[in-house]
This record gives sequence, structure tokens and C-alpha cells, in this order.
Amino acid sequence: SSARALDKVSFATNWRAQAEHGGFYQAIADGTYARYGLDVTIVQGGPQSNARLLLAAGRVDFAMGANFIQTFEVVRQKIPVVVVASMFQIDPVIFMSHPGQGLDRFEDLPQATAFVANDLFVSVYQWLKQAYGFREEKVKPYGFNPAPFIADAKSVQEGFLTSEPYQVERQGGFKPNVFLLADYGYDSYSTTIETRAETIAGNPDLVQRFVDASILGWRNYLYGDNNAANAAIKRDNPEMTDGLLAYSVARLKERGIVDSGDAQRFGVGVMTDARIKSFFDKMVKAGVVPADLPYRNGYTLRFIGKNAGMEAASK
Amino acid sequence: MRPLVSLRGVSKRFGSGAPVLNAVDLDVFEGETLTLLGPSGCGKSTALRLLAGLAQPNSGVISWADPAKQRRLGFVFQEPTLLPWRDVFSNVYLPLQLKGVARREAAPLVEEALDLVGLPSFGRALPRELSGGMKMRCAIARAFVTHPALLLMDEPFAALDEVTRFKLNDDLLALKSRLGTTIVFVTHSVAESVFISTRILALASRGGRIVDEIDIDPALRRDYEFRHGPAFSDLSRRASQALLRAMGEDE
Amino acid sequence: MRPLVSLRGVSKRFGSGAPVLNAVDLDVFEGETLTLLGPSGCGKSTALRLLAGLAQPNSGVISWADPAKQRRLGFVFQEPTLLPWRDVFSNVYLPLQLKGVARREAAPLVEEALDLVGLPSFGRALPRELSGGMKMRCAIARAFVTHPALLLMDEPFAALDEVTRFKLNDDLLALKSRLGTTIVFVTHSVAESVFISTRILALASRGGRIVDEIDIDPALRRDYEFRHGPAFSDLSRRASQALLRAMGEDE
Amino acid sequence: MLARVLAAAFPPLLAFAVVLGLWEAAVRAWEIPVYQLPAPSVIAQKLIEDRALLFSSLLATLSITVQAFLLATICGALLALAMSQSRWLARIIAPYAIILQVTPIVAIAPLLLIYLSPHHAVLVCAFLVAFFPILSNTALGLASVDHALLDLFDLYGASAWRRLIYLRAPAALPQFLAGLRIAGGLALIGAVVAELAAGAGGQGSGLAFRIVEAGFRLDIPRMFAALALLSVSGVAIYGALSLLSFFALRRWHDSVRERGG
Amino acid sequence: MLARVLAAAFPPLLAFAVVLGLWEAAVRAWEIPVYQLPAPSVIAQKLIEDRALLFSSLLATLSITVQAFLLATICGALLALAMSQSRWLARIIAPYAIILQVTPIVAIAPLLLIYLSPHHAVLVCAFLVAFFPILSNTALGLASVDHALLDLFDLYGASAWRRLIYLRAPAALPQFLAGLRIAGGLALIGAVVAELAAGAGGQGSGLAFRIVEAGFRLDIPRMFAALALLSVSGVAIYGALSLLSFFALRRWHDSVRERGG
Ligand SMILES: Nc1ncnc2c1ncn2[C@@H]1O[C@H](COP(=O)(O)OP(=O)(O)OP(=O)(O)O)[C@@H](O)[C@H]1O
Ligand SMILES: Nc1ncnc2c1ncn2[C@@H]1O[C@H](COP(=O)(O)OP(=O)(O)OP(=O)(O)O)[C@@H](O)[C@H]1O
Ligand SMILES: [Mg+2]
Ligand SMILES: [Mg+2]
Repeated sequence: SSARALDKVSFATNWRAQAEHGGFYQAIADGTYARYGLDVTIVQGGPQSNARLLLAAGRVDFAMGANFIQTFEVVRQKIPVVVVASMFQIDPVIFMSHPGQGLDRFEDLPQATAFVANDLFVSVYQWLKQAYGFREEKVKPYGFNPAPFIADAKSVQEGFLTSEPYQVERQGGFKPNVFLLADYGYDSYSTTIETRAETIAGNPDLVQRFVDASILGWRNYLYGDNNAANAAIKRDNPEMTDGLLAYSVARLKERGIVDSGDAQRFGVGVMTDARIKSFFDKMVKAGVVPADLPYRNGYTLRFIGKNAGMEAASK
Repeated sequence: MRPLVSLRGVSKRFGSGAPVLNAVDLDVFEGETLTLLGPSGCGKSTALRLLAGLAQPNSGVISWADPAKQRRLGFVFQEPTLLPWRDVFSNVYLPLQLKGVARREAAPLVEEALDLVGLPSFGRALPRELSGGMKMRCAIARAFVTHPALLLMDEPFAALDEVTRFKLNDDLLALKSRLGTTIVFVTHSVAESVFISTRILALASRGGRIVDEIDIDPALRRDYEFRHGPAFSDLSRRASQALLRAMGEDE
Repeated sequence: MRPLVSLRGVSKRFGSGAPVLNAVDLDVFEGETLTLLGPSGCGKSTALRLLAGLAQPNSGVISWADPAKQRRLGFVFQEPTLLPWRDVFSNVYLPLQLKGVARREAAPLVEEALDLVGLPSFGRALPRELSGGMKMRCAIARAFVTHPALLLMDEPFAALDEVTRFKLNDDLLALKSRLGTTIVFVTHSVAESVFISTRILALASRGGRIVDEIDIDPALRRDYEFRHGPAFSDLSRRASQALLRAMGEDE
Repeated sequence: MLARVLAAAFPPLLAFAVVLGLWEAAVRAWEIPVYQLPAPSVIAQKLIEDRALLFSSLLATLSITVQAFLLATICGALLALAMSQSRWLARIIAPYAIILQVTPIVAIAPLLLIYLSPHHAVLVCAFLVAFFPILSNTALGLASVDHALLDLFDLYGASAWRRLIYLRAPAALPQFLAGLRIAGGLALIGAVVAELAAGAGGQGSGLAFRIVEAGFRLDIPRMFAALALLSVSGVAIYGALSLLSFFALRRWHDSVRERGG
Repeated sequence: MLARVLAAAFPPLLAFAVVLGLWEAAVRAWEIPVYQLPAPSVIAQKLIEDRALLFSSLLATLSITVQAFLLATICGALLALAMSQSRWLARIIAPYAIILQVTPIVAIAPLLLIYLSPHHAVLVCAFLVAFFPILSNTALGLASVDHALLDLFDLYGASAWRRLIYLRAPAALPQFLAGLRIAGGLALIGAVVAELAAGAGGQGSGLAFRIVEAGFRLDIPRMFAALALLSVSGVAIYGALSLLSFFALRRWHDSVRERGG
């Protein structure tokens, strides 16, 4: 395969480079993509970027999705974009609270002021309202700066398991209570790989190679030598620190974000109809999406569940 | 002499007020020096602006015998109207610049005009550095510099001392005889009007009706003798009386 | 008569140029009408501005006998200097308003001043709706309205026809004798300077040196007879000669 | 009057119709997908469908806009007045005004939220966006007074206060109003950006939230519908402020009055 | 000259030192936590520590700022010139200028990224923020020409072009420059906001991401260090543009020249 020219492929992430993108950087850094005949360029996201639009418009070939709510929206807007794999079995979205303030149990959280960003507010928070009685009027905006949360002991804040608790611990001087929403019934996939329907139809082999190589990348990132990948991340995002990268990787492993549950049986990246249906039903109940949505159009299982990457497991 | 430009039944009002000029008939003949005399606010400046095409009459017609001459106007406004960001030289150069004459080519003409008004050493001064009279002289130089076919002058010498004024009167007459310029002149000085013009019109204080017309022989030599002779006194008295009549009074 | 204000060794230059006024000594006596005569650009306006405290001399002193009077100035600038957003009435009212006089209280004074300059029906007009002479009359009314102790007038009547000008000369003299106003007057009309003043100073065209001083008996009646009498002609001739001398020329 | 306004409005409206027509045609001809650029007809339909939601959001945004605008007008004008009183004061104040202008509100909004309610944080942010042009233009206007007129006021020993209200303020009016015209649009966009940075979502939230929500849902037509409302509001604000200028200045200022004759 | 500049700079610097002193004292007295408001000394220290990173980010932001500013100046001035040529044209163009002003760039940035590279998208966004004040002020300046001077140009049958360059343009210079002074700061903040909105894909090397990331990491001293750099840049830009104004106008315009005598 080395004689063949590499296929140029671009992949849009949804945030600045961080450990949550580690597998993709790994696959570039350790030559996995190249071995699969791919020359991958990562297009970093940012607070306002919309990777899915770039994908739909053909500016990139693959994009990273944050959760399945957005996938349902894509179906609703009839945008020809399809999820082909999910790198995270568990969506690392969390809520944090101050310890010892009467906010130590998940059931206590709805009574507190909640710092929530807009994108979470219109999605996950709607489900939290319906499932746990969270209230809209308690919401204050989260501008990706935890200072207001730290300043207000009676508040809770959204975050990523792999990131915010670290900042709060270091700067706020206390260890916050962390509630992983997945533990409370929020069962969306996360860090998905999406591509255009036409790419799937026209070049399924490319898609398959990208999925397989990314899965390998994730394996290697978590359990192999990830120094080169981390260096690449820091190059793309100079603010990234070794401390945070180490913390994030530890949390990813500790909670089996990438490789727990179905992934242990079918391989990293796997998705199942049953779980997507379960999540869809929850979202319908929460009023986030309509019940008659043909949500199955938004994903395909044909590229995953082939145990890719399991051979590299070194647990 | 044939009329260069004539007003027929021209009326002009501002807003809804009484007309400033009411059905005025007026001919300006080729080569003459016509002075408009009249009380303050009677419409002299307005008449000049109509002649220059800077204002449009509400009714009546303004017709030019030779439309080409309509383009060769000079106008000394009642106020200096200088560009504050240009020095004196460049202000005087402006009309030539607007006609596309290069600065180098225009320089002798501009210098000549500045000499004429006694500002040869002030070419680099800005308007704000000039005295009132100097500003006005700059504006006069600007009007002269194009050698216009018809020169409209609205109280050009009012801000000047008598010596300078007399000199400029002489210079104006010399220029006129050299170039054949037609001049329409507004002045408040009866003596100046007599000295300079071949015809004086006195305008009534309301409506701009022509109250009196005084013809002065163009062949007269306008010099020291004329200014101090009996004909001058006589004409001056007639012009003064015309002015008084124009104001609705009589001695 | 004692000097109301005096200049001693006053020099004034602009930028790095030659001084406009060079070590000038000048007294203004209480109650007199002093006319400054001089060629255009000789420094008359500058002298008035120094007297009014609107410009500071580079050297020399300006001293007031009674500093209270220094506050009671009137000034007719060479240009009308009206507030364009105010109508004529409000422009004339301005000095009173600045002294805190209520509009209602000021109205008769303003009306009187407008009457004086022949603009009684133009109180509501804006400056841009006035002719050149009318603007100047508005400025004159504004200077009169405060009944100043010292009135500085910079060619106030230059833009006016002779009839109006004569009338305003008379009105000025009447006002003066009623209120005892001291007047410093700049004019380019030799006749006007003779008619109106008790003293004429001719300023040299460079440096503002006083070339000549002509005293005129204050007791003279300034009327039609005076204007047409031999004393007037004689004084006028003297003043004209002074002006010529001031320009560095002689007949 | 009405006829004149209509006559004045006709050409821009015609041009606008042409632009919309071209847009519609282009979208159809090149079959641009709706999530890249929706056709005007699609946007209009969305505007009608979602009118209740969008208009209540518009009202919320406009309410912030108006408050921020008034605050900016008052503070900008007062600060400019203070600065016109002394050159020293101006030099001391100016840097802080500039700092406020160039501080990104996304950065300070979270800190503001520590001390202020979201509503007030939004207001402060929107105010910050709008106030500098008013300050700057008014200061220029106050400084540009004709020196001859200043002499006149000196002559009569006018107090600083009277000089201000009778001379500097009216003379500065044209530039002040020009500052308002710039600030009107900025207050609107400031309200939007401020809501993004500091506003709480949910019911009663403004157009910014609707735009972000629509973006998140990839409901691009609704996003454009919200943008259309913003645009119309912006043009309306500008139009209203232009009318205000016109009526305030038409008697005397060369920028608006008809040329004589 | 130098002495005068120093004398002019002294009082604001003194005032600034006082402000910093008070700030430092307040932070210490009330023991304000560093993540809410760091003391100036802490910020200064951070500035020194992180100087390499921060200054390279500053350069990136300033490069966008300068490009956006130049673009805004050219487009704003040209559009204003076009609008000054005809009242109809002005009425037709104005609404689009306003629409560009009030369109939140955070909303359109994702769409711009479809058609433009991130670098160009950032540039366009920053440009959009800066250009309206230039347009608006220049248009006012061009419209405010003394009617007497217009008459003069009419008299000599000046072509539209000559009228523009010899009359309207110089007469509009003071307001144009005032527009530039407003736009300078806006270009800077526009560059920051634009980077946030559109700076994906390795373009996020400017101060905006330093600020957002530092906020996210609660490295508030670094955030303030970045903000301080922004503030200093803003003041410097304003100062430079003020100097430009001064030298361009001091010979004739009342706003800057010394009063006579
Ligand atoms: N733009 C205007 N709007 C309203 N009225 C005007 C306007 N221009 C001139 N007028 C009026 O027209 C009349 C004549 O003005 P004009 O300037 O022609 O007088 P004039 O004879 O030149 O007077 P002067 O000798 O004082 O200059 C005046 O009564 C003036 O009030
Ligand atoms: N601001 C200034 N800057 C530079 N030079 C000035 C300034 N003001 C006046 N001058 C110069 O001072 C001289 C005297 O000016 P001033 O206005 O006093 O003359 P004037 O006697 O009133 O003349 P006029 O009769 O023409 O009004 C002139 O040569 C003029 O060029
Ligand atoms: Mg006139
Ligand atoms: Mg003078």
C-alpha cells in the first residue's frame, strides 16, 4: 500500500485541541492514518464554529459530533450527514457542585443556580428538566469561565469530566462534587465521526479506513505512547498543559469513556440501535425532538462493530 | 451693444415670504459696467446669484445671447468664501485647477492676480492668517485669474481702505479695457458706482423694481480729474437721490 | 479726560513673522470716539482684539483705569459672527442671556436694538436667511443691546448702503451722547471717520506705528450742515493725507 | 410630507426587491442547500411560522437595546462634556474610555456575572459596545466650535456652563447626532453580543439566544429569520435617528438643509 | 516638541499610576481572590512570565487589526464617496451598510466559514465591525460642506470628480479622521471577536483564544495580562490616529489648532 498516493482527508473537530481529541492526533502522529492510506488534516473547532455545516458544505470530509441530539437535529433539517462511528461510549458531560452546601446528591441540584452554556441549555438541560425537575429560571450563562461558579457556593455548573473539575480543583481550591450525567440516565453517544451521505455512497472504503484508523488511534492514545500526539495537541493549542492532558487521559481511562460497555464486546466506536432508540425516546419525552422523526436516517452501523482495534488492547 | 444676458419677468422668493425680486426685467449689455445700487436687503446679491445660475427664479426667464459666455463667469461673493485648508496661492489657483490648468502653467496668472490685489508676498498664508480686507482681496484675485467674460462683483471693495480701493477701481477699469470684460457690480458707495460704471440701476427696497437708471458716458476718462470734477458731483448727487428714492424716501 | 485703557509698548506678532504691532503706545480716553484709520492688514483688528482682551500682547502692558469697565465691553467684529442655530432675536439677546437676564426682561432691550438697526420684523429669521448687510446689522444690534461702557467696532457699516450707514452714524452718536459710551471705531471711510470721531489715528501699514493724529472738536454738531461744510472737507483731506502717509505714499 | 416620504422610500424598496429577487433566483438556479443559504421565500415562511416566538425575542432584544442606547447616550454625552471642560481632564479620561471600548465583553462577562444579575450584566455589556462613538463624536463636536464664536463668549465673560449650553452643545449637535446614528446600530448588536456572552437562555430571552439555538439545531432558515428581524430593527433605528437629526438640524445645518435657491 | 509630548503625557500617566495603586490596595485590603480580580502586580508578573506567548498572540491580533482597519478605511471612505454623489444612491446603499453593521458576526461566522478560509473569515468579520463608523462619519463630513463653497464650485462648472477631491474630501477630513479614531478601537475588538467567532483551524493564535482559554482555565491573571495588552494596543492605536488627525488638521481646523492670540 506504500506505493499508493495517500488520500487527502480533512477532519473538523468541535473545539480547540485537547485530550478529548487525542485519538485522532495519535493516528496522525504514529502514522496509523498513513498506513491506512490517509493523509489527514485536523481542522480545529472553536466556541462558535459549526463543524457539521463545514461538513455538509463540503469544506471538510469528516466532522466530530458532540452528542446524538445534534444528530437528530440533522435528520430534522434533512441535512445529508450521517454518523458512522462513536469514539466515546459515555458522554463525559457532567454537573459539578460545591461540597457541603446541601448539594451533595444529584437530587439536590435542581434547587441551585445552574451555570449552563446555551448549547447544553437547548439540549441536555431540556431532558434534565423533564427527568429530574431542573428549572429554567435557575439558569445563568456559562461563558466557559468557572469564576462565577466558584464565587457562588450555592451554584452548580456544567462541564466535561475530563476538564472542568481539574480547573476548579486547582484554581478554586476545593474538590467539587462531580455528577456524570451518564450515571443518571443520559445515554447519548459522544465524539462521533460523521460524514456526508454521498461519501458513504461513493467511497465507502475511504470511510471505513478513516473509522478503522481512528479507532486504532484511540486505542494507542490511551494505552500506547501518546507523547507525540500530546505534543501535536499542544502545538495546535498552546494553552494546553501537560497536567490537564494527564488528568484528562486518566479520567478517560478511569471511566471507560472510550472502551466500556459495548466497546468491550464489539470494539471501540461501536453503536447499537437499541441504545440510540433508548436515547431517542428520552429526548422525545423531554420534548427536544418530535416522536415521528426518522432518526435512523442519521446514522449507520455498517462501518463499526468489526472488533477493529481490539487486537491493540493491552489492558 | 446687444444684451449679453437678460432677465425677463424674473421673480424670486424664499420659502413662503414676499418675493425678494418681483417680475424684474434687466439687461446686461456686452462690455458695460453695470452697478446695482440699493438699500441693504433689497435683493442685489440675489440678482447676481440668478445671473450666475446659482439660484433659480421662481418664474420668468434668464436668457444668454451666447451660452458659451455663460461658462466664462467670475464672481466675487459678498463674503470671501475661501477654502480654509488652502493657502492664498492655491485658493486663487482653484478656478484654473477646476478647468484643468496645470499648476506650473497657472503660476504666472496667479502671481499676476495676487500682484494686482497687493498680496504678492502672501501666497503661502492660510485664510485664517489674513485680515478681513486681505481675505476679500484674495477672493478678488480668484475672480480675476480666469479673465472672465462676465464679472459679477458683490461689494468687493467694502472691506478695503480708500487708497487700496481707489487703486483697485483703477485696476479693474484697466483690466476691463484690456479684456473687454462685462461687469455687474454691487456697491454701497455712491461715489464708487459713479466712478466705475457706465450704467447705474437703483433697486427698490422691496421687490427689486428698478427705480432709476443713470447712464454714464463710457467714453469718459475715469481719472483723478473726473473724480474731482463737476460731472462727478452731479452724477453722484443723482445716484444718491436714486438711492434715497429706492428706499421710499426723498430728501 | 483720563485714559480708560492704555497700551504701553505693546507688541504683537503671529507665529514667527514680523510683528504686526511693534511697541505701540495708545490711550483711549473716557467718552471719546477714537477712529483707527489705516491700510488693509495694518493691524487695526488686532489692536481692537488686544483692547478687548481677546488676544494677548507678546510684550508691553494694557492697563485699565477702572477694571469694572473692562467687563462692560461691546464688540462688533469685522465679520458678523452670529450663532447659526439662533434666530436674529436670540442672537441679539445672547449677551444679556450670558449675563443672566431673563428673556422676558430682555425683550424690550432687544426690540429696541433691532429697531435701531432696522431689523424689527426679522426677529424670527435665521442668519442664513439674511443678506450680508442684515447680518452685520444684527451683529451691531447685539453689541448695542448691553449698553456697553466701551464699544469696539470693526468696520461695522462697511456692508451697508450709504443711507442706512448715515442713519446708523446718527444713531450711534445719539446713543453715545445718551449713554456716554466710549467708542473705538475702525473704518475705511475717511468721511465716516471724520463725521463720527473726536480723534483719528492713522496707523502705518507695517508695525502699527501711529503716523498721524487728528483731533476733532467734540463740541461740533454732527449733522447735515457739518457733513456738507468746509470744516468737514478740510478734515477729510487731512485724514486722507494721513492715510496716504500711513501707506508710505504721498500725493 | 407623506408623499415625499413615500417618494424617498420607493427607490430603496425597489432596489431591495431586486436584491431579494436575485437572491431567490440564485438559490434556485444553483440549488444551494437550505442549510447553506436559504432563499428569501423560505425565510419569510419561517418568519410567519415562528412569529410568536421570534417577535417576543425581538422585543426582549429591543428592550435591552433601548436601555443600553439611552445609557450610552447619557454617559457618552456627559463624559464628552466633562472632557471638553479641560484638556487635562480629557487626557486623563480618554484612555479609560478607549480601554472600555477595546475590552472584549466575552472576556469580562463571566466576571461581571459574579457581581451582577444576568440582566444587568447584559445591559452593561451592550452599553460598553455603544457608548464610545457617542463619546468620541460628541467630543469632536464640542472641540470644533468656531473660534470666532468662542471669542464672542469670552468677550461677554460667559461662565463655563453657559458657554457649554449656549455654544458648545448646539455646535456639537450635528456630530452628536452622527454619533447617535452609529451607536444605534451598535446598541442593537451590543445587545445581541451581550446576550450571547452574559445572557441566560430560555423563555424571555432575546434574538441572540434564538440565533444560537437555531444554529445549534442547524435550523438555518430560522436563524436567517432572526437575522432579518435584526436587520429590519437596525434599519428602523437608523431611520428614526436620521429623522431626529433631520428635524433637529434642518433649520440651520448645511448637512441636512436644502441648498438655497 | 518632545518636551511638550512628555508634559502632555504626564498627568494621564500619573492618574494611571494612582488607579493602579488603588486597585492593588483594594485587592489586598478586601482579599479579593485572584480568580475574581488579580492585583496589577500579579498581572505584571504574568505579563513578564508569559511574554513570548502573549506577544506572539498580540502580533497575530494586531496583524488582523491592521488589515481590517485598512480595509474598513478604504471601503468606508469609498462607499461614503459613492453615497455623496447622489441622494438616491445613498438611500439605496445605506440600508445594506446598516444591515452589515447590525448582523452579529458570531451568527454569520459559521456560514462565512463555508465559503471562506478561516483567515479570510476572520478578516471579513473584523472588517464588518470597523467599517460602519468610517462610512457614517465620512458621509456626514461629505454632506456638511459649506453651501457657499458648493456655489463656488458650481460657478466654475467643476466636474463631480474635482468637486469631490478639491472640496468634499478635504472638508470631510475632520469627520473622516474622527471616524477612523472610532474605527481603530473597533478594528481591534473586531479582530478579537472575529477570531473567537471564526478563528478555527489553527488560526486561533491571537489574543482572543489566549483570553478565552485563560478564562476557561481560570488563569485570570493571564487573561488580564492579555486584556492589558489589548488595552495598551487600543490606547496606542487611538493615540496614533489622534496624532495623525492633529498633523493633518492643525493648520486649519478649529478642533485642533491653537486659539489665535
Ligand atoms: N436663503 C434665504 N432664505 C430666506 N430669505 C433669504 C435668503 N437669502 C436671502 N433672503 C432674503 O432676501 C432678501 C434679499 O437678500 P440679498 O442678499 O439679495 O440682499 P442684498 O441686496 O444683497 O443686501 P445686502 O446689501 O445687505 O447684501 C433679504 O431680505 C433676505 O432676508
Ligand atoms: N491668526 C493670525 N495668524 C497669522 N497672522 C495673522 C493672524 N491674524 C492676523 N494676522 C496678520 O496680522 C496682520 C494684521 O491683521 P489685522 O486683521 O489686524 O488687519 P486689519 O488692519 O484689521 O486689516 P483689514 O482692514 O484688512 O481688516 C495681517 O498682516 C495678517 O496677515
Ligand atoms: Mg448682498
Ligand atoms: Mg480688520
